[in-house]
Amino acid sequence: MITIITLGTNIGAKSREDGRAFDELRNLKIEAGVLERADGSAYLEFGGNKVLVAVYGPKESFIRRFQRPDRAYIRCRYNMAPFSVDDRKRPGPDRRSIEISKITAEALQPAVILEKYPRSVIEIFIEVLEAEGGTRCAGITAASVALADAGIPMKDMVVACAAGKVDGQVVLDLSEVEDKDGQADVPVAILPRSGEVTLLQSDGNLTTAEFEKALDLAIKGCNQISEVQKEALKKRYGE
Amino acid sequence: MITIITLGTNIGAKSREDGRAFDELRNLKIEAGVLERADGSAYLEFGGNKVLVAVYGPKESFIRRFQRPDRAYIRCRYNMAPFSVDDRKRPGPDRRSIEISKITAEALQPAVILEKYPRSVIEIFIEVLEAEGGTRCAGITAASVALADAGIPMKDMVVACAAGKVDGQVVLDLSEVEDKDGQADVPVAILPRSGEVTLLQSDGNLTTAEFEKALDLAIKGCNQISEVQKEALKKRYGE
Amino acid sequence: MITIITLGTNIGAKSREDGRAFDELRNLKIEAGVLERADGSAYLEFGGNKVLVAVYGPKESFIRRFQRPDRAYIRCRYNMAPFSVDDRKRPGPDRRSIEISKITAEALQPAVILEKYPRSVIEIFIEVLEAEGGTRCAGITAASVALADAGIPMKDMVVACAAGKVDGQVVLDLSEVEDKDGQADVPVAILPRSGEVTLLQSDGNLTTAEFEKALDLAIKGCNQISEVQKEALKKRYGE
Amino acid sequence: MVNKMNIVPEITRKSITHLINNEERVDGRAMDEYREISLETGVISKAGGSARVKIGNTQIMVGTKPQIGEPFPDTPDVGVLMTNSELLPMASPSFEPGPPDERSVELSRVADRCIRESQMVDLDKLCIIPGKKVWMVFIDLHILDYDGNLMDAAVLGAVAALKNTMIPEVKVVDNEIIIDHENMKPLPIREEVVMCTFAKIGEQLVIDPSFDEEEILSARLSIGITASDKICAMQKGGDSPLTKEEIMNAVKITESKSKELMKYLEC
Amino acid sequence: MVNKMNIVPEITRKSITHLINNEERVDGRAMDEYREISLETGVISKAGGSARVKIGNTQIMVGTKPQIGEPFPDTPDVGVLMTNSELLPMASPSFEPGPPDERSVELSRVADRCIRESQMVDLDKLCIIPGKKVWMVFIDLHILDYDGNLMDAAVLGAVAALKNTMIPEVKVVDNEIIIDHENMKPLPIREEVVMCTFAKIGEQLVIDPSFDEEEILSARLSIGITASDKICAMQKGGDSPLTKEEIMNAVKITESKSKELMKYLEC
Amino acid sequence: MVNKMNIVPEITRKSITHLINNEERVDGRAMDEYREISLETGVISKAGGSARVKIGNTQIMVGTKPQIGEPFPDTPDVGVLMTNSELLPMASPSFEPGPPDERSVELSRVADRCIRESQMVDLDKLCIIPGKKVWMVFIDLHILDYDGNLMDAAVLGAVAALKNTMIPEVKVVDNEIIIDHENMKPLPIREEVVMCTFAKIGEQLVIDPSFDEEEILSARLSIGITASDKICAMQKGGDSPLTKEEIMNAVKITESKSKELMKYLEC
Repeated sequence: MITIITLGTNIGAKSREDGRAFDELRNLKIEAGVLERADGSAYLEFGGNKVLVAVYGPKESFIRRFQRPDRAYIRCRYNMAPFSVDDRKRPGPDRRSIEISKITAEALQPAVILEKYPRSVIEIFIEVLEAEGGTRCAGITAASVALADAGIPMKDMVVACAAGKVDGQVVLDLSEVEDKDGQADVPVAILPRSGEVTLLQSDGNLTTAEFEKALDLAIKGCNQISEVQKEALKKRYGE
Repeated sequence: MITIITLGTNIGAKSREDGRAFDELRNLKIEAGVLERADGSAYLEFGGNKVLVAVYGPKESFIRRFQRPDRAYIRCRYNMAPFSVDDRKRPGPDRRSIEISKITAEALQPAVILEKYPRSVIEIFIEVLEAEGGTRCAGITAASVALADAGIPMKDMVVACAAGKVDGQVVLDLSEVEDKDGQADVPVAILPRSGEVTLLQSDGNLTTAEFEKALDLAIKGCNQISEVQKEALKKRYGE
Repeated sequence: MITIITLGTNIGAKSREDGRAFDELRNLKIEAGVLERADGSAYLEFGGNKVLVAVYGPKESFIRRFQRPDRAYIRCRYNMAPFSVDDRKRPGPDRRSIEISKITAEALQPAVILEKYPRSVIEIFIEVLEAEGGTRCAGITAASVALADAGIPMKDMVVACAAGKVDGQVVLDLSEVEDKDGQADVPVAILPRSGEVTLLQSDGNLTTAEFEKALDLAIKGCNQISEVQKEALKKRYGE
Repeated sequence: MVNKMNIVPEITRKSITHLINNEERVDGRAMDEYREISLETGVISKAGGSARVKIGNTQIMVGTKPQIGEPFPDTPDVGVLMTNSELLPMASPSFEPGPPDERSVELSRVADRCIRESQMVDLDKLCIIPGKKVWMVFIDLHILDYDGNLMDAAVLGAVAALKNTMIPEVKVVDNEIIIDHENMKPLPIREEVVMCTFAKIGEQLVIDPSFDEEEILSARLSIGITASDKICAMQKGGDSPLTKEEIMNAVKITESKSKELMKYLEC
Repeated sequence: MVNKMNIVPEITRKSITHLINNEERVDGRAMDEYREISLETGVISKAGGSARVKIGNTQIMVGTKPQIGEPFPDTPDVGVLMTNSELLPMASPSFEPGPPDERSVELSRVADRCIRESQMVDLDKLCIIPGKKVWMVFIDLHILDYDGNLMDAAVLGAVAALKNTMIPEVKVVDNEIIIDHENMKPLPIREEVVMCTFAKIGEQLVIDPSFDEEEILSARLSIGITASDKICAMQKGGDSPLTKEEIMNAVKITESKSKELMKYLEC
Repeated sequence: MVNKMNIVPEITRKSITHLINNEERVDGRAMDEYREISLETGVISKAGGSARVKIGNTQIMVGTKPQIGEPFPDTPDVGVLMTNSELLPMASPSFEPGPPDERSVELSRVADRCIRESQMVDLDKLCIIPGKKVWMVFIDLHILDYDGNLMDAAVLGAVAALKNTMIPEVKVVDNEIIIDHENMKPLPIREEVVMCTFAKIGEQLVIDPSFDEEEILSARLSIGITASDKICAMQKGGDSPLTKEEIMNAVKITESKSKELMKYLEC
């Protein structure tokens, strides 16, 4: 029930610390339907990242703040396990996880047909079991699969990937080491069918030209990952 | 309005740090009806332990979590005063008091005729004013008296007492020093009429035979304490 | 839109650290209507104090605790900006601000015609942007102007001022340095029309005679400040 | 969090007020009369000092804990007093578990100021290593039963517990603190302090308001006063104003009633 | 915070109880039979040690983190174990985000006592500088999927993760601690421990209750036992009492079933 | 906690959108035009540096506090910037007291990244004793009045306050830090940075959205850019996607509009 894929072509540029080409993704596997209790779930390994996502809903929302009269509300909780990072992380939300939860919900929202479920809530729980750079993108990618596994109707499957600048070169999918030593990181999520961008951050120093290159590269990476998402669902549900 | 009692018989075994026999309880006094505002209350001294219990209810429950359609809900809060222990305890619940509150409610519940008061709540507040080993048992024993003082209908009066292993010997009712230096502690609560067990924990290393001996000894202690509970109510309400 | 006033007469007593006479107030300016979003607002500078107040309401109260069947409920939040004091203050309420919020609400309440708005709430937000002694009085004085600016009907405009004892002498309106080195501080709020006292605290050592002198002096200061309040409203709304 | 419910019905309010306007109280007390007071000290062995105080049915257990800690940066050479109060849900159906609400904060802060500003405890003598180590004395007010006038009971209990508090001798040798638990000495106490609380009901001021009286009062005034008649603390509460005359009248009564309260501290 | 909803309808309750009174279970197990168990270790590289345990559909990820810290004042010469559990909202619609509720606290405290009292980890060997620096081992129980019997899964996973835990060699030179990450060694482990949990349903005790069985149980009993048959922990739960006979019967079954569970720890 | 109420009625939504699709705005501005901006610095004497910034009716007070503290373990030789924001309930009926909600966290984290990644403050020069003591500069954003576009106002105010910040000279003598409050020097500042925020409404991107425009936007994009045109921060928000063309178009506009904003920092 596991899909492994290695993508990218080494085209002779400066080599990266793990030997990847500038446009090469880390190893990726996605598995759908891994939990019993949740309505939908997915497990993803991406380089050293291990991420588990559960989806509950759509269900009636009892909390006024999480109710919309004309559509469903997406509530997202991104959380890191205490043992997922080098120094033990104290349990519970911190400022970083609060921000990532917010932008993850915003990144997924455009794909879901929310109007079908007024006054209800769809809950997405993202657990980072091990972190090695790029967990927010990994969480979004896995969450789409979990949403599909839960049978929630979607226009498209959101997919996320980062590009960035390392040693002055624009490269795809930064590892933890590259993120730390690099000059910029640009996480991107897209709707693959339209190519539209649903998540975009940029952190570091980039010229306009470098930024555009990073954006293009990230979108290219997203499209590759999108195929793995589809494979995972096929594995579970057949064609 | 005070009842003092010394129980147990020294049958020549190894002597304990405070000179008690292996099956001897510490000095115990219980007084019912010591507070004005509460619906029921009791004060208990047991060795160096000083415990005060107040009961409110049954009253209408406004909190959904504390409502049952067919019976009353028992809510218990075990709390230690900051000055009750050697090093000042920070006010507010900690993990230990949360666990003790839960098992205390479970220990008392089987005695109360909850079906009489659907959708209502009975609140039990246990304040440890001074702690010297065995406060959870002291709290349960005092709470039963406070419940009776509040006029809450009960099938029986739950009573609690611990046994344990000290210097390799199974003994009744461990003091603070014995608990610290001992090899095991087994707090037990029973319904004296049926002898059934409503609280049982065990902490330490015991063979099966030692455990059974400790359980028997604790039940014996419970039955002795039960008499003091009855005395306290008689003192307050007459025969 | 700014009113500056210097009050008091130096009558030859021991001089104060900032050269003021014993019955002299610090420089004071009040401006009404300084915020767009709030229903009413006022900005006040008093010596080195800078205080901003916003008022919202009366509006329907959704929180049961803040509802009265026969009148409006005044909810007050006194808060200090992290940069308002010498050592950065951690954001959020502390015990001092909780107490000041309570007594500020009680000080303002007698002036407001609460019966006009049953079941509603009036919210007063006091932000201390810079603190230099006497912020609670500054907050009350500014809050009255903000309440008036919000069009809330009042019997009178509460005004506050402190007196105290410094170097053995009873003086008006202690600065931060005087408060620290002084022997007593007596913050007072009054309804200027009736002269009745709506806030009174005393902190330090005073004989009865000294206390009475301080109280009289504070009331005198209040009456002076009251004129500046009226000026501020005239500046905004005309005669 | 507190649900302040007006649990005194309108008819009771009227009858209490009517009586008081005729200078009578429901329980037969005079306007300036306290309820029965009892004070026991040394009741908690594990506390540094302790006192159980009752004023009528109001009951507070006070315990102190001296411990060695760091002084505040702005007062490096003096000891520290910390006062905390818990309005236990045990004491009243209107008290709820959780972090201290504004009533609890006001109670502990007023009691704290009253004791601190009276300079009853000689904090200079609680310095161990200037700027580094001092005695910190925690005063915990554990409210067990609430029948009105917590302020006066809190101050009375705290003062008694402080007088009852023993601390070990300490020596400083080579920058190390040696604590000698064999040699205990009392806290350095100067003159005592008490607090008197008044309620304005109808047109009258009454001292030591009961629960029912507190529920219907229009204003409250608490006055802290030392044995030598220094006013060291004052706190007005309630929704209505007081006149200057009422305030000065309360101060006068406090001067005489405080002597009565001081007597309980002698034992 | 937890909304304990009785999501098992009355009819299910009756049918489960009826079956069990006839010594049958819904999923065909015997009264003293565990569901399928799986245990993988070393699954999280960044953890000191890790284990993913499944009992039926219940799934827990356990990770340990050894770090250097200060010992508790009353045990200055021994290392520290800290157990924390998160009932993740992912695992059940009845688990909600927020600070640990009483179920989570009970789970982590019982697992903690079971491991600590078994003396499975030789804490004496985790002292680095007596009274100053010791190894602290955090055990984090991350509950991923909840289908009943968290207790036994938690202890099994925690023991496996501890056995899987490596700590670096440390030397103390001139009062400085030198950590040698090149030389990793396993935690000092003595005998192992497991926990067996029983549910009383109807008139019977069944082992390893599923979610549905937990929802309708009248009493619960968890027993921690070491490889040498020492009872090191016990915890009763639930709203109904147990007889002494039922308790001793559960102890007997635990003695034999624990051998089965221990086998999973060998791999 | 925030109650995000859609307080803009449907009819307003339609009219604003209709106007914007015709390249007009309710307040008469062009698509790429900021509201009136004002910036005062040095307004809070007790702050290390301060600025009061207004963009239209949006008003933020920013204060900085430099203090000496410990560096982060992974960057032992550089100073620390900490950005905090308070969406004061004073500023909007939709802001409520309590711990920072997700809007407040996003605001302070985006402003923080924008300033940090621009490398505007030379943090290397804020190291006092490598690995032990560094300057920590707290930047507190106090939101006083909310009429849209907090991001750009926050960055503008923070940059102005940092430029206004003075720190005392420090010397290290015998491992002790001597702070010379007589000799104050400005923070070491390199090139400046500003942020430009766009709202997508209908088919258009507009700069500097007002409150009403924010309430109806479908997507938001904030771009941080330095004086030398380096893109140092970017954050998309909102429920709808953006095309690559829209993003690159916003970057282009930012390159030119940032010059305008930079002018306010000169004074």
